[in-house]
Amino acid sequence: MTDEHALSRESGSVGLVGSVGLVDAVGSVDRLAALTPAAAPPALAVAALSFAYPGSAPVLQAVSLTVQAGERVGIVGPNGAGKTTFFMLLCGILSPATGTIMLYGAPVKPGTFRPEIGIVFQHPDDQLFCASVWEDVAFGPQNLGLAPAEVSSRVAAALALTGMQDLARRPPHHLSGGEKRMVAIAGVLAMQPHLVIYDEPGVYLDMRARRRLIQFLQAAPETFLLATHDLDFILEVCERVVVFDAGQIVADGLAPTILADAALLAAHGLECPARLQPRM
Amino acid sequence: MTDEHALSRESGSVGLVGSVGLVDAVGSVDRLAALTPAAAPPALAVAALSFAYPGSAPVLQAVSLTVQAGERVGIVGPNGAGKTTFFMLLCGILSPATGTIMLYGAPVKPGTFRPEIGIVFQHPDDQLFCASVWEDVAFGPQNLGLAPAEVSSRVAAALALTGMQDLARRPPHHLSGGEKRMVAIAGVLAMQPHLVIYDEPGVYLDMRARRRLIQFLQAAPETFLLATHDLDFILEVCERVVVFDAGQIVADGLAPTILADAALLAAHGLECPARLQPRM
Amino acid sequence: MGQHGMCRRYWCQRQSPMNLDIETYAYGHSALHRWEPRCKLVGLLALMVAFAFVRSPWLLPVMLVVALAIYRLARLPLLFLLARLRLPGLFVLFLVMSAPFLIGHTVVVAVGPLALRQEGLMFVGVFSTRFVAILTAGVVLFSTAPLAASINAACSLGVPVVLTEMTLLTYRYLHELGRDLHTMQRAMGQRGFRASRLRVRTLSHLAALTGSLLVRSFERSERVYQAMRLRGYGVRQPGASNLPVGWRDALALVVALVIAAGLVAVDLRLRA
Amino acid sequence: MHVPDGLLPASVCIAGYATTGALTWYALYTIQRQDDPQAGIPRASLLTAAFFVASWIHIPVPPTSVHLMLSGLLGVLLGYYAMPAILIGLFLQAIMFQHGGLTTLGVNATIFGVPALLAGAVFRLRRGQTSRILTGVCGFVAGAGGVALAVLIFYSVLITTIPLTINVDQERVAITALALAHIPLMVLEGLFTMLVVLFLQRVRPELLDGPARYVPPVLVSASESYES
Repeated sequence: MTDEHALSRESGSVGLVGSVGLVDAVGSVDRLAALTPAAAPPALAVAALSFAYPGSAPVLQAVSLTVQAGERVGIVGPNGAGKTTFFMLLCGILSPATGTIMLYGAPVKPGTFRPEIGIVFQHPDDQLFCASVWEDVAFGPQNLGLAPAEVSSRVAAALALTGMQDLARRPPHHLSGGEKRMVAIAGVLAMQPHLVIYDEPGVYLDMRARRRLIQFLQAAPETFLLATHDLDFILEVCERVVVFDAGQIVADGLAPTILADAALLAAHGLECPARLQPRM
Repeated sequence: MTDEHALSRESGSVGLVGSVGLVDAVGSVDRLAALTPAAAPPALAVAALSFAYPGSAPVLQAVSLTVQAGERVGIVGPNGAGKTTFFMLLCGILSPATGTIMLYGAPVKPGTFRPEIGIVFQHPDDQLFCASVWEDVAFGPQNLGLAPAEVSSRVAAALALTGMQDLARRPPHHLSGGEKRMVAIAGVLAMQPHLVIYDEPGVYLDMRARRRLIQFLQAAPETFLLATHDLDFILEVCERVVVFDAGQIVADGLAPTILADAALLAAHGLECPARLQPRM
Repeated sequence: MGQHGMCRRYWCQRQSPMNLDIETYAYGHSALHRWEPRCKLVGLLALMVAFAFVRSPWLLPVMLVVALAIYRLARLPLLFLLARLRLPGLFVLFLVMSAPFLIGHTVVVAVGPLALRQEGLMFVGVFSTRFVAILTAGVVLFSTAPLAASINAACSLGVPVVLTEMTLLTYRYLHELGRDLHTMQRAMGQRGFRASRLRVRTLSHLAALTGSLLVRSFERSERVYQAMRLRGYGVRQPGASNLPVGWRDALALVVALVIAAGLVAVDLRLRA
Repeated sequence: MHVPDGLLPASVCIAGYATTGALTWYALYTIQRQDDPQAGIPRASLLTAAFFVASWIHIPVPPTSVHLMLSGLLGVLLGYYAMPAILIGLFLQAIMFQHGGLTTLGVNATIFGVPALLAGAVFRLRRGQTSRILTGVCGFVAGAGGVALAVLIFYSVLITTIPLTINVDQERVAITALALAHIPLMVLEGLFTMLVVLFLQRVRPELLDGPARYVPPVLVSASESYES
């Protein structure tokens, strides 16, 4: 994440200010084509993944999912559908009962740290444990064993990207909810992951912070999976949607198509985003 | 909260299942007229309320607001606008710098417990501090010094109202997010408050739980103030909206009117709910 | 809570003791579950003190039989007890393994420099039997009723309200904070943190983790206090409400006290 | 460092309960006099829970790892509330994980409580001063001293009650040797306490001012943490 990189994204996000339109499906396919040379392995290839906690019913059953590099996938479904467990498996925090997970062509071994994947947890407080914002963002790069100069430049770039430069010396515990969220994201981005998982990133944000996050995500070059109950949010940042219910993937397709399918959504406890609903 | 009361509300909520319409503004005015005899004092009468934390800029400046018994008021505005501080003042947890707060005709004295007002906090975990659901809901009635039989009947009624009867013996840490929210509401309702404050009640709920909460609130007989960033939520349960920004009330009026005023909302960091936006 | 035990090979893998829920069998229907909590508390505590008192080897099997009979009456699964006996850990194991070689004069068997001694063996026998008996009684006492019922019983028997209230609040938020810590450790692991070597950097990150946990719990306590106040906390001194003591409860208490007194009396006689 | 059930004779268990009872009574008496006692209960309870949970954090000491005792830090943050906090923490450990025991609860609470109260008193000596060096040193002394004292009481109780066939001089030597063997642990705990205390001074200094000095929560809106 060099400075030019940061700058280019900044300008991208400036260009999007004020735009509240849907992601343009055609444009995003072009973008995908540009990002993924035919020979590259998919960012994520999950096959027949199952998981159960000991003594409980299965949480995930034969889940298969392929995500190409550059895709932005919204993950929706009721609580308890297995979304969080799925993420924990992708990160290697949990061991699958059966199935395989390939991340950029290499299998995920449970318990092994893979810097290619980053996860932004539901509660930013779970992710902020240093005495200042700077130290918090530097935590990951330092763990990677980078030289201090490289650490500093990564921290600076991640803070610039999230717009948190001015808060570098503040203790994260004193920030507002929206600021904490952006610092947590900066901490993950400083690891320069290729695939980022966002778990309910919009919660507790007010509309300004939410809009800011949407613009940030629209301009983000990383592949990402984003789980939220806020389908309007998904509609603005993801081109593809995967619906989880009862531990299985029940639908997978283009966001505007899936999210307009009232019958499908209702069957899984979801509602069409207001924008795609028939007017009253 | 007698059993008939509980039943009547239950049936009300059944009647609303599947309805995702707006609150009918005319109908709700009729309802108000029925609920408030002309002579009754307003539920809440706040005049020229100001507040500042020691050594900080003022959080609230000359806020005045009158809420009639039976009204449901949505409170919106960016984080930091002073909404939570306002609620803390209404409950007597904070002392105002200047101004008066009258609750059902009697002034609120800071530090004095007023059972007429109940507050449902942002995080249900902060509010579920007892060892089981039953005890948690009974906590308030027991503090009111009620006889055990009366406590039991109130707990039963509150649990029935929120649909949590089957969970009475569960420890709170075994509940899902949506269940925790409903139990927290039951704990407040068991005090039989006349005015309830809901602070971000829809957060972290999946769509089923959110829909359930909306139906519950649509059928609730209490006067309430509801703060949230989810304007669609407000549109479904409140007839009136008050906009806070920078410690002041900047708009106050009927929900469908205020929430359709794109210019006003944009000026205060808000966006029209998708349903009221022009179609793309 | 199930997921606590699951994160393998991560540096946080062992911080997951919350999966043993003491309240799993709290709502059973055995005689012990039905016993009035105050009587149960006094009766079983008296037995535990008596168990701690016993020193004579002849009484050890009696004590064990009494403890296991109570466990049987409580109709708790045997695995539940075995899992709990496994928990106390290294110190007990160390004592049991080393005492026979360290205590006493009378050598029973000698292998090289190691000599197994009679007094040490005796000590280990007494210690481990008492340990098992007391632990079993304790498991029965606190696993056959919801913790709140036992704590309320203690309150109405004169334990200060401050202590009982603090116990219940601590127990309640233990689960939340345990989950917070667990997630924070996962988040640290996801950003490449491995606590494998003792260095100042590792130590200071673990200190920051501890500090963050303390700050979070402090901030949460303010919100909890406000929520409690708004539901009338402090308006009225709480009093424990009690079920009436039936003749069966009283009889069971008398039986427990007689057994306890009997163990002490016989032990004193045998010692003399 | 927890004395398990069954190890000590009943008389020592009862003496332990007597000591703990007296200390707890005095602590509660002081708390009732100092400030609005009910306001302190949620705070002390949640911090007790946090300490309980924090004691699961393993510190790597290759080839193994150790738990810290945290009793010094507990005394620093909780003051007189440290005594009920330790009693409750040990009670819950005994019934949830069978660490320590119910009959030895009194003995164990004395072993951890006395050092915690003293550590708190030592840390209060810096009252009013916010120099990082002074805070760090006080934190180190509180942490290391807490372990040292606990180790001393623990082994004294064990050696004087377990029928080891050794005489008084040997006892003294044994206690000294065992205490010396714990020096690395003391240093580790001292360093860790110092680091936590310095962290808190940067992030939330009011936690170090002792429970009596907290701003009453009725005047501080914690929900602001999500607004402000």
